[in-house]
Amino acid sequence: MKKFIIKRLLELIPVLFIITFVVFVLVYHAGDPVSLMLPEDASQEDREYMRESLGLNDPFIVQYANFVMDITRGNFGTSTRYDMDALPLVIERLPATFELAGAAMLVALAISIPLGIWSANRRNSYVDLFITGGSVLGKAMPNFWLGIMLILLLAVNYQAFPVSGRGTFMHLVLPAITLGTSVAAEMTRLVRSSMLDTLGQDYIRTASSKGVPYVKVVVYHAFRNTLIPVITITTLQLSILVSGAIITESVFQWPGLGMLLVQAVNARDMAVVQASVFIIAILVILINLITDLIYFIIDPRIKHS
Amino acid sequence: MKQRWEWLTFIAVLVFFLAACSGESGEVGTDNGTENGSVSDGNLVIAQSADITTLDPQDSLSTNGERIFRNMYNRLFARNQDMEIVPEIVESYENVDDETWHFNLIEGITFHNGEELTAEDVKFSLERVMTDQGLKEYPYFTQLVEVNVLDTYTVEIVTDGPMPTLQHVLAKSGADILPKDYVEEVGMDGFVENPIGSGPYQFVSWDVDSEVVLEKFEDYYGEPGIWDMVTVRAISESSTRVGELLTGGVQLITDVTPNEWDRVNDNEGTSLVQGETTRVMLLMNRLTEGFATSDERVREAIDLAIDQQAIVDSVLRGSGVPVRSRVPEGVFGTDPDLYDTYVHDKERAKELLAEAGYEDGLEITLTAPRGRYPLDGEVAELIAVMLGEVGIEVNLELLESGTFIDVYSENENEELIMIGLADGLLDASYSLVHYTIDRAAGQTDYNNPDVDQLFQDASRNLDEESRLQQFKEIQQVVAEERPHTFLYQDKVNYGVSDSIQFEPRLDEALYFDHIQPN
Amino acid sequence: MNLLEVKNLHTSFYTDHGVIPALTGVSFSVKKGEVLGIVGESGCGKSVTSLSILQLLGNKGKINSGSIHFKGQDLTTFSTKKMRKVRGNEISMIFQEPLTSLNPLIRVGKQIEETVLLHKEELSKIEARNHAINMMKMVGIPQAEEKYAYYPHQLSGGMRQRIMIAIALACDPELLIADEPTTALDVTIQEQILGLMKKITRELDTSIILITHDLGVVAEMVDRVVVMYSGQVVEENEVEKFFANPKHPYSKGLIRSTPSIDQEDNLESIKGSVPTPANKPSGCPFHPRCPFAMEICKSQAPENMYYGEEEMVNCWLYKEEVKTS
Amino acid sequence: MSEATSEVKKVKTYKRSGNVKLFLKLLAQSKTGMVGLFILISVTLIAIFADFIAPYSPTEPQLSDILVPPSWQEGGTSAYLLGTDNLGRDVFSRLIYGTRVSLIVGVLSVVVAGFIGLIIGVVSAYFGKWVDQILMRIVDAFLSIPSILFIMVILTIFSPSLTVLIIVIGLTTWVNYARIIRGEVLSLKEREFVKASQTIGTSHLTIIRKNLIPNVMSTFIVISTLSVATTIILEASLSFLGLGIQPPDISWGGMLNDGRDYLATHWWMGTFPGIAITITVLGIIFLGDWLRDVLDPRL
Repeated sequence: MKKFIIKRLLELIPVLFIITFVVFVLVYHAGDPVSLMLPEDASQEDREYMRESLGLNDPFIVQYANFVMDITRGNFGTSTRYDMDALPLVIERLPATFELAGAAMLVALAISIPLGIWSANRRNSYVDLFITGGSVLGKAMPNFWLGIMLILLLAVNYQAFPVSGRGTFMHLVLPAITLGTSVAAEMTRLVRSSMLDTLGQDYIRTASSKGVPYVKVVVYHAFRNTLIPVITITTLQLSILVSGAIITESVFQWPGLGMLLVQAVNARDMAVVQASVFIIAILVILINLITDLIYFIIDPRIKHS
Repeated sequence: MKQRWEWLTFIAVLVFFLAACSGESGEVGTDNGTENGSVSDGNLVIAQSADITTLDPQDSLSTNGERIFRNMYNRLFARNQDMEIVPEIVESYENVDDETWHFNLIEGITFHNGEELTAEDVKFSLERVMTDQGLKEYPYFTQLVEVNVLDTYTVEIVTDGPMPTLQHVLAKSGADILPKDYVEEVGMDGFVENPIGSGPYQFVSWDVDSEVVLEKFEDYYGEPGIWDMVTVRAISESSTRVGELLTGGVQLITDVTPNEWDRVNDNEGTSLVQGETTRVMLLMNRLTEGFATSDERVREAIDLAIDQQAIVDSVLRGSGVPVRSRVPEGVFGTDPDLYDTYVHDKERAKELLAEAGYEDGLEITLTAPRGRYPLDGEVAELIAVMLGEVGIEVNLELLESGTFIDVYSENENEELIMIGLADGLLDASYSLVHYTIDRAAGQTDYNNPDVDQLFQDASRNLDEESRLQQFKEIQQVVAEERPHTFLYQDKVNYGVSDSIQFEPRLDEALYFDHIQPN
Repeated sequence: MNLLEVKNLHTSFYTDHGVIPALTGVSFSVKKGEVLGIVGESGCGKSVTSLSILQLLGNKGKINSGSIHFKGQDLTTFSTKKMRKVRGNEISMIFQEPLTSLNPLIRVGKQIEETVLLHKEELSKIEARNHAINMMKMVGIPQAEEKYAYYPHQLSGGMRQRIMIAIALACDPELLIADEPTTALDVTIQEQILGLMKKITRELDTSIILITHDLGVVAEMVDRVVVMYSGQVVEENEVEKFFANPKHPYSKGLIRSTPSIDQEDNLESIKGSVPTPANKPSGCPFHPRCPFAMEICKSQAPENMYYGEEEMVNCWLYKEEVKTS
Repeated sequence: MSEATSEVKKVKTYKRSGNVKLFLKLLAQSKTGMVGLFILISVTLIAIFADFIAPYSPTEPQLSDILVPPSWQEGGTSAYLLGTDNLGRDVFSRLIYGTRVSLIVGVLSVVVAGFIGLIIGVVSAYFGKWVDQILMRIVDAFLSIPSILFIMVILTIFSPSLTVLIIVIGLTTWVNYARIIRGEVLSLKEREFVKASQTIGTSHLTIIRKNLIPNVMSTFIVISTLSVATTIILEASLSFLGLGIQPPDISWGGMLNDGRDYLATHWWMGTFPGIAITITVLGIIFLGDWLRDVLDPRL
């Protein structure tokens, strides 16, 4: 296991290197934050002062070399928008995003696992049709649409939840549902098909032939086997989670990484864009690693082989 | 077997717990789920469409920042509700000669850390903004040459020549007085983390992209503040902002788009308040050789083809006034003849095009932003159609704000570019500089030596009356020669809770103490 | 009295494309302590028969008519709950695939223990565990205490089938249904497992229904043979008589297609393949493949013809020989 | 049970023969597959014949008819079936024209992504060794950056026109194909017929073209189909961020985004494009799921 982790971590190095290059190339060409920082009225000289003071006039190679050197020191440059170090700006936002993503994941699990299991066990019934239909619908429905609707209905009309912002548990509910739904939609389908697969396995028949009650067959015998493919694909769902978070955070004014990123892109605040993309990439990689480790816990076949 | 399950449960619980913890510790006072309109606890919550980008008032240059800074810092001069320049921390002042001014400060003003505001602080602050090229406000302070301390409460300012706009500049954003000793002690980085001013409200916290919290400064030298705590939230999503207002989460929101007006007005306990802005939406014409718009007849045809009133009445629902000048009402130098008026004559437009040799039609490109100004994209689409009706086929290039401003500042646009220009100085010199030969070069390429001369004269003219005439004259010429085709002066729409009284200002600033609880 | 008596069993599967009859009138019985072999090609309905007895047909399969009397009680009338008490306790089952029939994520000992705990409520957890270990010893698993904590993938196929047997016999059932228990195993292991089944069931006096397509296994293990073809029983007889004198042309074909040591002549395989339940031929379902097919076979299905209580054939060829009642 | 086996058999016969009739017969048996195909064909026809179906110009504003509600609502008129938008344009006509852009973006960017992914996946698996190492590290890198991030950054450089959007989405979503195709090819490579071709000295290109690509086609078709659905939603999400297709071009995502500020007050502006997206995506997913069942790739 230790070997495995070390191997995976070593593989990271070239990956991270590729990421820095791609990100840098993009950012280098991404245009000029200066005009966005000054009003429409600013003259060319005004812009030139600003550009010089930001060190944006160096050639490509110099800038890239500086970039990589700086990154190894944890320095992603200074946010042109906030005039602060980019990395701390990004890191400060992580708790908010973790909170939202975690809650959304819980919502997604809470919705998708029972529904997926239920519809698998009632295959081709109306329940199944309804749940599968619902999950496709959830997948087909744009995220922000749901968010705005939830605000209109539950926050504005019924005033059951705060409209936006972060703070109490109540603030978390609507964004978590919004983001959770889009993940749940895909996951329900997944749990269902994985469950169907498992229910068709011989050992499920064995369990039934032993006289194990059906509910226990599903929960004790089938569920954990169902979970293994679900976990694999759930990590692939991360990108849905991230893109969903970007949009959900904007709708609910949730001060997380997604919102920072959107605003940084709009303001051409490239240091922040670089840092966020980099941090997100590392997080995705780490989560993949953690998933692999979860296999060790959940699937004895891996551990012993 | 059991152990594995316990492990998984443990991890799940841990993740959730961490998430919950970070939620509790990360924030200060976001819990503003107060009942609709209750402000009795002395708390005011305002939501604007974007956050401030810095707490350094000299490096901000934004309306959003101004709304905070006006309550935290003091300047030598300020503008009252009617945009007249009045002394703020100046007791008296004297124009010693054309280039030299003396200002006597009010005594006994203290910063939030208890230190007294003196001439040293004024010198420090103004020198910073007039010498540090990295500051966004720097370009507006280049005419100041020297700031001298005459005694503890007297400052001398020397300008590079007769400067009719000195008081405008001293009342402008960026002229804020910072505490010299404090800044020197903690450095500028330390200052922006925990800024100190001398205004009626002092800094409590800033959560980037979320909210700024200020509280009443008890030792304020003037009338003490009327709010105990003021929170200014940043909510970019328009419907969310309105939602917060409707549910009483905030008492005042800015930038309500026309489609939301009914929601705000129909709701019990909230209403819409409309205010003027200095921003004029206009089309910049390229007069550069080779572009069709270099022909004055084409420019006139474009202006005649556009029905400014229809645009304002339809899409904008009246949230604007058609104008024929860049200097809007309320700004020094405005020409009332060019306000609330427009020219529209499709037949004449067609004739002009035919005269110019385009009877078979003309194809031009219009570059316009989308999402930078209220309903900008929609307005551009309308203009494209209106021009189409007189035979000008428009190739509409709508760009996201960031891309748009790149094209604009690099002058990469073709015949027409639509943009909104505001007047930060509330003085026509700020607006009309665009028609000078130097500034127009590369952009409109407008070149009229008479206009240039008039502008140079006005900018050194200390006589208000003749200066006003010079400005009017420039505007008349520009309205006929059309380097810019003017559309309308934008309005700003606030959503206001009935629990407060609010009067909008032309400069779009907010003075918390002018917002009264009902 | 017979331990198990299946009478005129009809089972169908209900699918989107209509009803597919899998069993069309299956009857047979099992006596106490007896080993009954059910023989036939795949798709003939032998597995469906066994699943029907335990009512493990899934939500698409359904018993339409007929009865399954076990110790005098009709299992088809049992509630789900009552049926659960029967499964694994009084009737248990071993499946064909030892590799996939055990849950890969649960320790093998636990899987035995689960059955024990389900049906022997009087046992404490520790007792159940000990019982499970004893069962493992009984089916010949060395170092049973240690192997208790193994996962299925850590055991060989033969060992896994031993575990399956241990699970099946853990509650001392009266009837064991073994559905091709050795098909997936190596020949040597096959021998061991069959020997083991024989030994233990003798000890415990358990009846067995052995489902197989392997006549060698039949000859070695069973007391009586039931031959199935296309969802029905076509011949039933004691094992010696069956091999000595197979009656149904299908049985003859089966025996002829089985290699045997003392038989030198070349193997013959039955031409054609088993019809699917969905397109069953008219008349006798075997007639398209039958070398002795007559005109009547095409139009009319033969009745069961009895030579005695336990000797039956379903074929027109014997119409004259037997007087049907 | 036996029903399933017969189904499998049919599918296998289909796969061997490539029999179109059998394919259609299988399709006819699946209700959702039929529904999916029906939706897709209708949408495609609408896109092709938009000029004939749409009652009004989709771009011409009618300032006298701003924000007219749908015909069945109070204040609505039969002239505008689904109402008008904030510039007085017929929502129904815009919806019909929007079909074009949305489908084109959906399909063409999948073509771009699929092409890149297929090539990289096959090459990576077939040549193995360092080629595989390098390509897979690149895939890892791309996988760890969610594509929407990539697209957001790229679109700050190029303003999002139709072509740019197609290329950008294609360039950032190919990894999924590459990953799956690579897995398929890895197992194909060990099969006899590939080995045989190699022994008789067939050129790499021929092996890839004749032996590998045809055999990963069914997998490829299934991922592609489902990707069209995700791409249509992606375009809508980009529109939300102001980075989608820009007017005067009409896309459903763009309409939805225009309508979002009007959801509380003039629901029809944003709701109908939302429904259009949902139905189309639904149809594609139905069809894709059915294809997956029939072609049975190891996904």
